[in-house]
Amino acid sequence: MVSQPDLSVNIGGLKIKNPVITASGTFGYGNELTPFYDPSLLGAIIVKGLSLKLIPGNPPPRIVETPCGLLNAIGLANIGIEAFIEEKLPSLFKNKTPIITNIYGHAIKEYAEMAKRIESVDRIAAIEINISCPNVEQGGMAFGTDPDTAAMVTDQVVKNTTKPVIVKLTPNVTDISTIARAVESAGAQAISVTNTFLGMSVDVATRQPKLANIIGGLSGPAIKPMALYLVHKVVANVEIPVIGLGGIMDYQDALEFLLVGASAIQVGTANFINPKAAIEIVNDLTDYCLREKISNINEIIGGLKTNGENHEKIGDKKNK
Amino acid sequence: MVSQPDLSVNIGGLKIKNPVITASGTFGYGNELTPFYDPSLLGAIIVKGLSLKLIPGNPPPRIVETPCGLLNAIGLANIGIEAFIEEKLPSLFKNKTPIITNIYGHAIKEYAEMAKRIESVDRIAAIEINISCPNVEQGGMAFGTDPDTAAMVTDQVVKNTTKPVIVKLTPNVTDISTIARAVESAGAQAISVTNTFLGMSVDVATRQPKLANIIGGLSGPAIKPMALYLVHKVVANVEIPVIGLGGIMDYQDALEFLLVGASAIQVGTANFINPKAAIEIVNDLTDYCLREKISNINEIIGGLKTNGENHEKIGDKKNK
Amino acid sequence: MLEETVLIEFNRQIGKDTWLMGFRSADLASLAKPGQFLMIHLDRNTKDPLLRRPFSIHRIQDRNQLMILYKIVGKGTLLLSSLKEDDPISVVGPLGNGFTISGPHERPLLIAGGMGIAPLFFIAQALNKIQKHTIKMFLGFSTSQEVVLVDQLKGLNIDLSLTTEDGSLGIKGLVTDLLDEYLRQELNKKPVIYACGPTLMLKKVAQKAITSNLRCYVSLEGCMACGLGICQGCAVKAGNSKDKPYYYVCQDGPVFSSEMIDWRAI
Amino acid sequence: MLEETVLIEFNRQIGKDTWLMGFRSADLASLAKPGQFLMIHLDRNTKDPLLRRPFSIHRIQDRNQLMILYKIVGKGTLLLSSLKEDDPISVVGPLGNGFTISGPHERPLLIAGGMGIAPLFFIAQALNKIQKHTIKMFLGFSTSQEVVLVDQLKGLNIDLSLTTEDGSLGIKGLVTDLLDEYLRQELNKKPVIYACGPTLMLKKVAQKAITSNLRCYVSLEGCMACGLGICQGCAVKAGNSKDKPYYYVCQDGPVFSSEMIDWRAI
Ligand SMILES: Cc1cc2nc3c(=O)[nH]c(=O)nc-3n(C[C@H](O)[C@H](O)[C@H](O)COP(=O)(O)OP(=O)(O)OC[C@H]3O[C@@H](n4cnc5c(N)ncnc54)[C@H](O)[C@@H]3O)c2cc1C
Ligand SMILES: Cc1cc2nc3c(=O)[nH]c(=O)nc-3n(C[C@H](O)[C@H](O)[C@H](O)COP(=O)(O)OP(=O)(O)OC[C@H]3O[C@@H](n4cnc5c(N)ncnc54)[C@H](O)[C@@H]3O)c2cc1C
Ligand SMILES: Cc1cc2nc3c(=O)[nH]c(=O)nc-3n(C[C@H](O)[C@H](O)[C@H](O)COP(=O)(O)O)c2cc1C
Ligand SMILES: Cc1cc2nc3c(=O)[nH]c(=O)nc-3n(C[C@H](O)[C@H](O)[C@H](O)COP(=O)(O)O)c2cc1C
Ligand code: FES
Ligand code: FES
Repeated sequence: MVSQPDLSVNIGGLKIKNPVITASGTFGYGNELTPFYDPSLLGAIIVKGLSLKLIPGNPPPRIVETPCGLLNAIGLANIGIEAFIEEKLPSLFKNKTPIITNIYGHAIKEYAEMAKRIESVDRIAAIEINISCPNVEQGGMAFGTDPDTAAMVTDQVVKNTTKPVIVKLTPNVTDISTIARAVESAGAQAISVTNTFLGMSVDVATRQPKLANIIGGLSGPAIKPMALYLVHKVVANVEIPVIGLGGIMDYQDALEFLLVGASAIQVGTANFINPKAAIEIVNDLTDYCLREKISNINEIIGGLKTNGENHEKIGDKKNK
Repeated sequence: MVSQPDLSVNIGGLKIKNPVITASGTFGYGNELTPFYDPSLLGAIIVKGLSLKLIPGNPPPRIVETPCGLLNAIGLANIGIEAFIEEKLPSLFKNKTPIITNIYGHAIKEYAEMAKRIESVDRIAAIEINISCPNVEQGGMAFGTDPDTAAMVTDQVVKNTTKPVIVKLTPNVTDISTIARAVESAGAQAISVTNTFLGMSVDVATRQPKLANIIGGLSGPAIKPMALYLVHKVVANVEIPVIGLGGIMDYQDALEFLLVGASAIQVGTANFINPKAAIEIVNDLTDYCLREKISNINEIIGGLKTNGENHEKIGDKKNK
Repeated sequence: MLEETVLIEFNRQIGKDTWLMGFRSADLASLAKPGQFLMIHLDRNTKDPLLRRPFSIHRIQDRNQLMILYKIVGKGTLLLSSLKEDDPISVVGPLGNGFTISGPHERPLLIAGGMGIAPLFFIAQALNKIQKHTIKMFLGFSTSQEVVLVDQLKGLNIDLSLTTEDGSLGIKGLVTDLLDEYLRQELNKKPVIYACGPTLMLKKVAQKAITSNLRCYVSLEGCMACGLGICQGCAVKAGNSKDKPYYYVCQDGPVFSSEMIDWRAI
Repeated sequence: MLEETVLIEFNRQIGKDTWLMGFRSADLASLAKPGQFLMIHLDRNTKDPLLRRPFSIHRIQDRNQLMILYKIVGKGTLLLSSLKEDDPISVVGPLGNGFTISGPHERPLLIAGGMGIAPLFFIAQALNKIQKHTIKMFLGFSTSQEVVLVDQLKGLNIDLSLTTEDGSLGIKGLVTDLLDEYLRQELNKKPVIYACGPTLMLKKVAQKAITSNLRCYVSLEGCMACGLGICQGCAVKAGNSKDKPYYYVCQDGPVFSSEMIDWRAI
């Protein structure tokens, strides 16, 4: 009999049984998809982005389909961290599969405050920081577009929790390596790449933007090549593990991210199209390893074959 | 009888009979598609990006398809400006339809030198500067990622020609408005938005990058929402005309860009899929204007209807 | 709630741009309630269109056959219409809350605009089984070529009034004109309204119902990515709730009691 | 060179994952030369797959019917195989240079690996009309289930040797094994080689031809976006030219004389 491959990976101290995680905002508060499969079979669950207080979100329309993409302007609607901990968390699966909260604020002290609150909640295994949202104290540019601001947010969260801290970067920057290195230095244990790309869409018939908010974030297969490039670039520039995401629809897409060096992947928009997407990726990765006689998934991570020479174009710090 | 709508627009002093232009690198040297239609029926032709000397380009594979997108790493292969002027230009259509050369260099003085050379060629109506290429004098970051460098390139070209200068921006920046304002101040008469987005793709079977160059530029429908957002943002931040492009496949896509304020549009990847794409857009825009009783295409340009409030999120300088 | 790949049994045009599709699934049929919907994926070898498309459950027959009635309005529905017998499609459902069926002594008034007939047919089937009073229905289309299902509805013992906007069949005008007229004359009958159709039509119906103090259930549409309550895309402004600023059409709806919605925001 | 939307006349499976499709176009048929190709767009209501796909002109019949022979290898070809009679597809062509047909007194040797048979069938047709000597052909597949067109080729009066890699039909081995054997024995016949198939097979054939000092034409594949010479995507390293570092397969090829290519780069 063939033995099962070992799919477990280590994300900055957080050991997960397989590298498949759900992306924030695409898996609800964690148990909405239980009619389709048991979410505790996944590596980890990242729940809907949480803020200090309830946020109603943007007026509709909040989503529009674009070629191979989904443009959303949900407006970070959520019930607030307290309601999540009180009302949602207790009903989530009880086994050891890590639950990760994704948090964001409009000021650095909000991040710190949330980290403190989460620190006291055992069931939450790690914190993912969303720094793609506007920093209202500094003219509304996203926290994640400036290395210093990104580092400050990271630092404040790290200081207020003992749990692993994952920083989720925005792709809408000139040089993602600088931001990645800044949050690494500030103490992040892992980095998620990438959040959505800014975009918009116009209804020609009405001459109005299709989103009430005008601008939205693009996700889905359309962004996969760009996300993959950013992951490759960040991997080459930091020592901490990178979690790759952006347009992953199936295990082959997942493998692309693992090959360029992501230690784990997140499944986002795919959950909407195929509610079983994430669990199918787990199963298909297992089958793939069996077929290819790979006993440990870590053999694949970073296994991209390049002729060295060109590889240098992306990063200078790390050599695999 | 209904009179034909006036489709002519003015691009920084260059008056063109309709707002449909071919994008550099997707229309060869200008007459490759004559078996399909007369290119002089278009508003203008932008030819393949030219450098001072012949550039062989990257080894193959140079292109790969991604979901609704095309990733290319042609490596700016071209025959060089002199060969273009001597061998290709004379055989191009003779009427007044403007021919625009797209130029790029690896150092600022190369841009200046090409501008000088073009200045003496009557048949070339304007210059589009590609600033998305690496600046070898400054560590290889693209000229277009830094406002000062972008302004210096623009300045050097403007100083060496009396022809209208269009600067084509790269989307791979944190804040495109800064770059747009910098090149405007440096004397650009118009701005093209956008060049391709950085991306990569991996062949899971061979574990190799699909492009020999590893990294490429993403174009096609996948990028349309992002390109449209960037055009909208640049339009709000400069006074000079903006030419919009990125994923335009048909006249409806073209209308989206015109509505957000582009004074003209370019057709790129679409030429590969439908060799008649550009001329069909001209014809369909004409029909659209007739149907909608629009006598002048300028009535559409910037005609996006928003509730004002949200509009502010994008730009602060201009109010339409 | 389940996901199943079913084979198309038939898929045929029954009116201008209007198609009827049927497939069998005993599991889906046994769970389905009137007013619920399905998210359908064309499962072809393409990612464009990307998302599933929502369609109301139009009819259930033989305990295991489900039908959807749909109109070609864009690329997803165009692709759907190109599918043939035995082609597979992936269906997720049944989704949403469904209609609250009125008691046997109430007087149901069904109001459908265009494709709004899709879910109302199913509720008409259900009401027909339990109702003492005749079921009244106002059914509107823009023109005669679009009119479908009139014979089948009459077979359900429905007192049907048909309108077309251009007057090419039935009464010229809008279904909401019929409602105005009806309420002027028979408000005392206190009908319970079930409505589905274009959003602006529903707004008129709902506001009328509110001012007339009638119970009224509307089935709303919304831009949906998931249909499962995980994307929060399908928000609709709540009319009454303080701590729930938005409802989610896929979860809290698609059927809402008219006073639940903030109609001014629509 | 033209663009035409044609209706599919037939589209049927003739071997493992191997399909034959026919359509009529008098214009395309009158222009087409052996070795040229078409760029086909599935023209459905989708942008995924995005690009046209290149296919060799496999055969021309009745002066107006064109056929392509194709193998399902990915989503484009899978979609192609799902098309039915009377479905429209947009075809751009004929593209590329085509084969230079040898004179009547030469001894043509055709070497095809797998789908390499697609263009070679057309050239066999053409050679058959003018050739004095028998046409020799080495045809290789990986396994018997993939073998197609043997009867039709024999009908063209071809001296055919068939190989399969697993030996399930014909001679066990590769077509290049046959070539080695043939050249050992009959090099003096100075055959003119026409080859099409996987790139590594072509490399072997071409290098053999170069060292044996034989004329040899190979039909190359390359990743193509346009097929029209405007994208410069289909580059292949030139073997001899100084000022032309790359050839473009769609314009300078797809047929190259073996010494034109830098085979070390492949
Ligand atoms: C709960 C629910 C039940 C539905 N039931 C039915 C039904 O039984 N029969 C039926 O024909 N249609 C129904 N619809 C609408 C149907 O989902 C859309 O017509 C379909 O998704 C359009 O897909 P498309 O790709 O053809 O159009 P697209 O190309 O996506 O869009 C074409 C046009 O339709 C508009 N549109 C797209 N989706 C929606 C939507 N959800 N609501 C309103 N306008 C939309 C777009 O703005 C655009 O103008 C229902 C929608 C919902 C939310
Ligand atoms: C001039 C020319 C003539 C051709 N003639 C024929 C023919 O007559 N019959 C036939 O079956 N095929 C032919 N091909 C190959 C055919 O174009 C590809 O098989 C097809 O484009 C694959 O499309 P897909 O969407 O199914 O596969 P994709 O999903 O695009 O790719 C699937 C796999 O095929 C590989 N692939 C894709 N395109 C090519 C290509 N152009 N060359 C080599 N590998 C490729 C990919 O790397 C991938 O591994 C020809 C190619 C060229 C350039
Ligand atoms: C509807 C929707 C809501 C999202 N909400 C959040 C969020 O609350 N916090 C966050 O960090 N990312 C959020 N994202 C971004 C995703 O987590 C993910 O980074 C992005 O969608 C790219 O991955 P994908 O292409 O696999 O979807 C959201 C994305 C979508 C589509
Ligand atoms: C094959 C290819 C070659 C290109 N070459 C150039 C070039 O030489 N100079 C340039 O400024 N842009 C070049 N571009 C970018 C296009 O002009 C255009 O900005 C981009 O493709 C986005 O538009 P699209 O989505 O309509 O293609 C090239 C694009 C492609 C796909
Ligand atoms: S459609 Fe996703 S929450 Fe309703
Ligand atoms: S395929 Fe575009 S140049 Fe050859």
